[in-house]
Amino acid sequence: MLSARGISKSFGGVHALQAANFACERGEIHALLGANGAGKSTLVKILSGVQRPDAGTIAIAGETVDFAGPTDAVAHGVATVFQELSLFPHRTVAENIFIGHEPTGFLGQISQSRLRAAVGDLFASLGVDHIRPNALVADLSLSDRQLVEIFKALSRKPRLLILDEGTSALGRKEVQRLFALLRKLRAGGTSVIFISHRMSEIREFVDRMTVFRNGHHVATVAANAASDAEIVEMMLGQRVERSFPTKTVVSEAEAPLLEVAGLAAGSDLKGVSLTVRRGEVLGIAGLEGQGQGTLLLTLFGAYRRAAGTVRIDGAPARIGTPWQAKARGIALIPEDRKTEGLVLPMSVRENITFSVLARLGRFGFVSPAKERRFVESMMQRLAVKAASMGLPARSLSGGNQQKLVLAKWLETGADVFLFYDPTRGIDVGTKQAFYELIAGLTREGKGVVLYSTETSELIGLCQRVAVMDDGRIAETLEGDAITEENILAASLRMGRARPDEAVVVEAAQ
Amino acid sequence: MTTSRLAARVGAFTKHGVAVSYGLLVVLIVAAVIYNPAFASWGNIQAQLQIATFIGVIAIGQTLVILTGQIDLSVPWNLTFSSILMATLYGQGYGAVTAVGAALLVGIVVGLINAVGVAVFRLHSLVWTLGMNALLEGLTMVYTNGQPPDSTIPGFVRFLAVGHVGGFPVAPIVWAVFAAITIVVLARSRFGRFLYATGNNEPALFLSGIDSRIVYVGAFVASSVCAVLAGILLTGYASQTYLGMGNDYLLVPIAAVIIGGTNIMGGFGGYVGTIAGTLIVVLLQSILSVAQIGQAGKNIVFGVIIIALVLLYAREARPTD
Amino acid sequence: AADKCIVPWSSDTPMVKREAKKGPFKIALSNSYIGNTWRTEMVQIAKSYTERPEVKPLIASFQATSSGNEVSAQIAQMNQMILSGVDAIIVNAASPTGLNSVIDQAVDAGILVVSFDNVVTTKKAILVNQDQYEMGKKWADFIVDKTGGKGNILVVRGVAGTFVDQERTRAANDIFGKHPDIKTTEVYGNWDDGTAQKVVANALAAGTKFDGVWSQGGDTGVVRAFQQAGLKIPPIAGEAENGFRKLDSELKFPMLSIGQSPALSALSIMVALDALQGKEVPQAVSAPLPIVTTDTLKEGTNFFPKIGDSFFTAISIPVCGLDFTAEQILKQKV
Amino acid sequence: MILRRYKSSLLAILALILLLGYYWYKQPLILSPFGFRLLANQGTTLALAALAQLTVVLTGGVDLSVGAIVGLANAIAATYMGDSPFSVVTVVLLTLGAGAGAGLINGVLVAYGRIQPIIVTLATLYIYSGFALLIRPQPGGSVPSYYATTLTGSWGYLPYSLIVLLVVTLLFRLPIMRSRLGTAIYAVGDNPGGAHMSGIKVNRTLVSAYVIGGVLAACAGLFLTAQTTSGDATIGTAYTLNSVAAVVFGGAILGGGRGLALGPIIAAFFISIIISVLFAAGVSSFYQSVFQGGILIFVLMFGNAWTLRVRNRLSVLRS
Ligand SMILES: Nc1ncnc2c1ncn2[C@@H]1O[C@H](COP(=O)(O)OP(=O)(O)OP(=O)(O)O)[C@@H](O)[C@H]1O
Ligand SMILES: Nc1ncnc2c1ncn2[C@@H]1O[C@H](COP(=O)(O)OP(=O)(O)OP(=O)(O)O)[C@@H](O)[C@H]1O
Ligand SMILES: [Mg+2]
Ligand SMILES: [Mg+2]
Repeated sequence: MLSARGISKSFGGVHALQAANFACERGEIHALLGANGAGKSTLVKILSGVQRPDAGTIAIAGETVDFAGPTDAVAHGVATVFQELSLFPHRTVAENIFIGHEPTGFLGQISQSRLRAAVGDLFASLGVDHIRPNALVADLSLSDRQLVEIFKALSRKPRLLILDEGTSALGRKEVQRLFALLRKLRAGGTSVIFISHRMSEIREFVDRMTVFRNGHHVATVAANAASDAEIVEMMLGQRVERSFPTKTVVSEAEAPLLEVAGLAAGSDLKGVSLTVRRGEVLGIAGLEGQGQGTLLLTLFGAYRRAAGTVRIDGAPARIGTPWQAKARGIALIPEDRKTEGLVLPMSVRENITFSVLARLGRFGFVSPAKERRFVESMMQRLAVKAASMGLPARSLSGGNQQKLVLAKWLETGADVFLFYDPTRGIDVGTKQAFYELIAGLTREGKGVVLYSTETSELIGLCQRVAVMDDGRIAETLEGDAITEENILAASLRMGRARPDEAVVVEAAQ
Repeated sequence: MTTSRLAARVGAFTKHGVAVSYGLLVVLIVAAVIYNPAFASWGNIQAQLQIATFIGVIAIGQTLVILTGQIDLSVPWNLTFSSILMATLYGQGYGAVTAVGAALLVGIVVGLINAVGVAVFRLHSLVWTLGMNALLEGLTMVYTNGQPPDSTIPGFVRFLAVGHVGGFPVAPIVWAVFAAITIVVLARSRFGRFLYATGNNEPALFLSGIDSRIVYVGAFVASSVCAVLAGILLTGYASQTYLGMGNDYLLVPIAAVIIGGTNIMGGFGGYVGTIAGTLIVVLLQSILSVAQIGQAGKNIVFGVIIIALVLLYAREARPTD
Repeated sequence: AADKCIVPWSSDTPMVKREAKKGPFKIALSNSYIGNTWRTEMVQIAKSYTERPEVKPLIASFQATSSGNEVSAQIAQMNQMILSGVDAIIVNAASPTGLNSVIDQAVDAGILVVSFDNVVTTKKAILVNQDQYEMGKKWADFIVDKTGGKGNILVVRGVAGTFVDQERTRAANDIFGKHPDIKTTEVYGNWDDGTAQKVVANALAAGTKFDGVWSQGGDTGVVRAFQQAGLKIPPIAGEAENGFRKLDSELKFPMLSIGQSPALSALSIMVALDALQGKEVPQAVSAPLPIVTTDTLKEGTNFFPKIGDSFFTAISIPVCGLDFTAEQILKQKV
Repeated sequence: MILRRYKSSLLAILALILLLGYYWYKQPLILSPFGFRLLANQGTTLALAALAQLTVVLTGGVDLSVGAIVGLANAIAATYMGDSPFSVVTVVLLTLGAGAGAGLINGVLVAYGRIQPIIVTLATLYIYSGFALLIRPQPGGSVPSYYATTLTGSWGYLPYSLIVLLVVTLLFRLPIMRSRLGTAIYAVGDNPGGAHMSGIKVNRTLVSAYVIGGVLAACAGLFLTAQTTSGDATIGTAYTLNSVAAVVFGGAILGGGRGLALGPIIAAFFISIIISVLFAAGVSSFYQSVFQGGILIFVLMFGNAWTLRVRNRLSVLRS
């Protein structure tokens, strides 16, 4: 179906792809694996005509192609869900899905009725009924946006569908359904290239997989022909055991560091109470979009609080803005490092020092020497991989970017660290480093609130896990009760009856 | 300094078009001198620097504001109003310090209002500062009843604008001092750092626990105060204040900032480039004026040259390239 | 006074006579731009005039408004005047041609329209102005006279694209064109002291030595530019700004100063009142050119040391009995 | 539903209603056929200019050359129009073509030259006004009276200018915005990189938007010509920034992707009519700009405070 040979692409001095080969059969689901920065997305962009390779040839169904732009790729039946969402926030769901090939009628006028019908068909194919076709994409949760993105690709009725971390924000049930559909498409001859950092998904759904490392092709094997450890070794070039650091022991008697009572905000946080002690990691779990993001942003003062109180070390804290939060020792590692965590065009050095700049000089000026020393020590402490601190943050890989976001906060004297899914889209090696960092914080007596979409992380890192449902805490699990099954059950049992509950439970079994 | 840091600096220098704009400035000067050798005379250099000072000082503020991704269209009547206020107060017997102080106070207040509109009410400065300009125009007319005061100007204002020390005009020295301060502030201060961050990605700065509203206040107040300073210098230069004295100072300083390689959407650039931009604009106007083409031709040539310059070095990168 | 004062533009100017109406009259002044001193004085003089004891009984109401430089705003403003049923509209137009259709409408509605200063082209309005060509010519003649018809002349123009600038410059070119030994250099001063000072400084810095200056505005700035360049001030023919004349009274360079008079507004009202009362008036009225030279400068009469530089000194038209003092008009609220 | 869709226009509508109410109280005669015509003619030029501006603003740009194109169109139309219906039609088409050409140059420089729109149009503002000055070094020219009355006259209470505006909006602009090109324009403004990756021809879309903008600005110039029956190269200046103000006031977002035609049209009428209302209210000349600037600032502030109230700070910063 698709064969790419000898593809090279470099950006300035960075060789993203070096004579890489990739091939994918007709009617197969093929995983593309690799650590952050291995060149996966670059290959995807080349296959979809967004970027042009410096060298190499691409053939689709035997025909050599040379895409001048994305339009050409679409014309050849390639549809892609890109890693960076390419949606239009202020257009409706329906318009987004059919952008560029809307059904038209008289005088080229877009036919709203046919558009609605086509969207209805697509939604039915995945059993989606909770998204309104007329809703603005800006109003959707991240997972729903990712669904829209997938529908957008599907609407092209592709011969080759590429999902570049297109499921990273999806809950398990959605992924299950998606793959049910993909299998159907596969039967019709469609090929799928699937990129994900979640090993479980790959194991479960794909036929074959190809591993990239540093822009090179390493191996292509059948899905079950290699063990997890072997795959990780292929990705990283070394063995890495995925293991969680030992949890700090927190005494029940210790006074709470952070106490939250009845916190409500916006339309999706409806009253949450929780406590965090020093040395403790409190996990936040739940299906996507149950108010977890709003909880963290409200605690950090970025969202306006409608009700509730926050106490830190027993004293009431008025936190209405992020600078007040910072002053009270709260740090936030936000959801999207590219748009919320970092100023991508600015240097590594500048990004690391935003939150501590006042300390690195006098009279409003920055002392270059002090700043350099500080940055060097932080880069060392977090093992940030960057050729120089003068490089723009944009040029770093995802994991290293995430380290910059954390570095920014480590020396602000913060006691409470709020993490929003910090390891999303990060490779195994870097994930491991993050686990160690979080454990390190608890050893220093900090308190951590960790929201993660990966249940295994919550199990491995947290002393307690609060499962959220519909803007409230449905259940708090502790100690041995923190298991995959319990978390899933808590996510589903409480709250509104969900029409799709049966499907998911069935799938989970 | 390690070589990689040096390389990074050189890289940044050329990337933002600063080097190119200086290169162009040199080319323009050479062309001008070949066209008319008198361009190289000390008298002409003084005259050009004198005129460049007004634009250059306003362009300081405009650079700061543009770096945040905004623009200040309230300069013309802000400049006029504060200058007239200064001249009136001085004429009424208040001391020079009081008169100049009052003008600067007006600048600060106008800057604050501009900043509040942008930072608190989140209105685009293109419209907000335009409204402010109209408001100030009205206030000027009401305050003066349409007749600016007699032109006794404080002596030191005249000295700053047209005086000489050791055969060198004072005004360009004033400009140089402000320019140096601006460059250092942008490169080395916390405010400068946050200014670039605001222009690039305000939410990220906000989520770093920094109040970006302060950045807007700083930028707009600086811009407004620069407009007032330019007005004061202009008053000294013309030995009088008059209605409409700010009319020439809306678009030209902005053109200087753009030609100097600062990104109009914010986040990139700096005052080093603006200095070249200012000199290019002034020189260009002077050449066009000496070349005796009519106003229509002048407009066309000026527009074409801006486009040509920007095509040379300020083209945007596409997000996916 | 009328025969000396209300003079037809040329021998072929038609006379107009309307049916006499009974006063007092509702009069409106529609001004465009207000952001400079000349326009302010013009409005102030109009107000002063309507308060004169001999005029006041004839006026039921007088309202002056300014619409800014946007033609459609001035059209709206005049429509508004038509709606409120005035007897006469005195107009200083944003564009010489842009108001023609609304003036037609006003005239159709029986309203008298008098256009002055920046006059309109429609024949349905009565025009009151000074002869711009004549002014430009007088300036040029003066320069030719002072330079002996040779040398470099700096021509300081006004705002490009305007009728006034075109007319005055046309006259200058006609005169200078007759003298092959005169070489002119043109700059645009926008009738604005600061701009004029800058462009003149620029021209001087380019090295040419100028033997005379023909300037149609921003003259204070012109003189200052010469001063600042440390040059001897050549003969200058220019407008009637107070600063220009003040400087001449100090420096005594050869000067010819002819001003567009802000009192044209008062003259226009005078003409309007005459026409409304049924007197015959010319369709185009030529107002005299108030000429002042270095020798005829007189403190407190044709220049005012205690008043701002940008003040326009030509505030009176004596032949018409339109004499105003600076104090008198400056106290008028606009 | 409809309310939600037009929410962004609400501020302008409310403001215009209040303004007209007060105007009517001060000057009851505006309820006459003459008054209607007056009101309609007054805002039409700016409304057309605002539509031109809106089209460009939707792509995430801004067109500072709108006023210059209005002036250029006015200069061309009044200089060459002549008297015969044939020459009138020819010159109208020629003028629209000139507008399209001006827009094309803007668009090509933005899309293929990759220069920021604000810079391109700042430069072409000088260029187009230079050409207008070449064509009309001084004000003058004329158009036949039937041309003027066809566009600015009225039939009873129905002003022709409103029909012109409706025709341009509903028969020219709306079909375009409802075609794939229209959604592409919105998409490019909303997320240019995403549009490119979604297979939209970004460059062609940008060029098309600027061309449409140029044609609409030429329409504004043609209407202004009917209103003034003559040409003046400098006449358009005020329309640039006023059109931006109308677009913002009308609820479109500078930065692209959001905005409907209704709001800016209404806002254009508001901005144009204020001056008459101030006159009717007997506000003295000097206070007029105080009021004009003050009202604009106040209304915008009020409108934004109202929408900001319900949103959280972070999403406010993001937009
Ligand atoms: N536009 C660009 N400019 C500069 N460098 C780039 C650009 N795009 C990618 N790179 C670099 O190329 C390399 C490969 O990046 P790519 O995005 O393909 O990695 P990836 O395998 O998709 O990683 P991830 O798992 O984090 O998505 C990285 O080092 C990246 O920093
Ligand atoms: N937002 C963007 N991000 C990345 N690249 C872009 C973007 N917009 C345009 N380009 C680049 O510009 C070129 C042309 O873009 P596009 O195909 O969208 O325009 P087009 O309308 O097809 O142009 P043409 O008329 O030249 O065919 C492509 O090479 C594309 O890579
Ligand atoms: Mg990737
Ligand atoms: Mg990546």
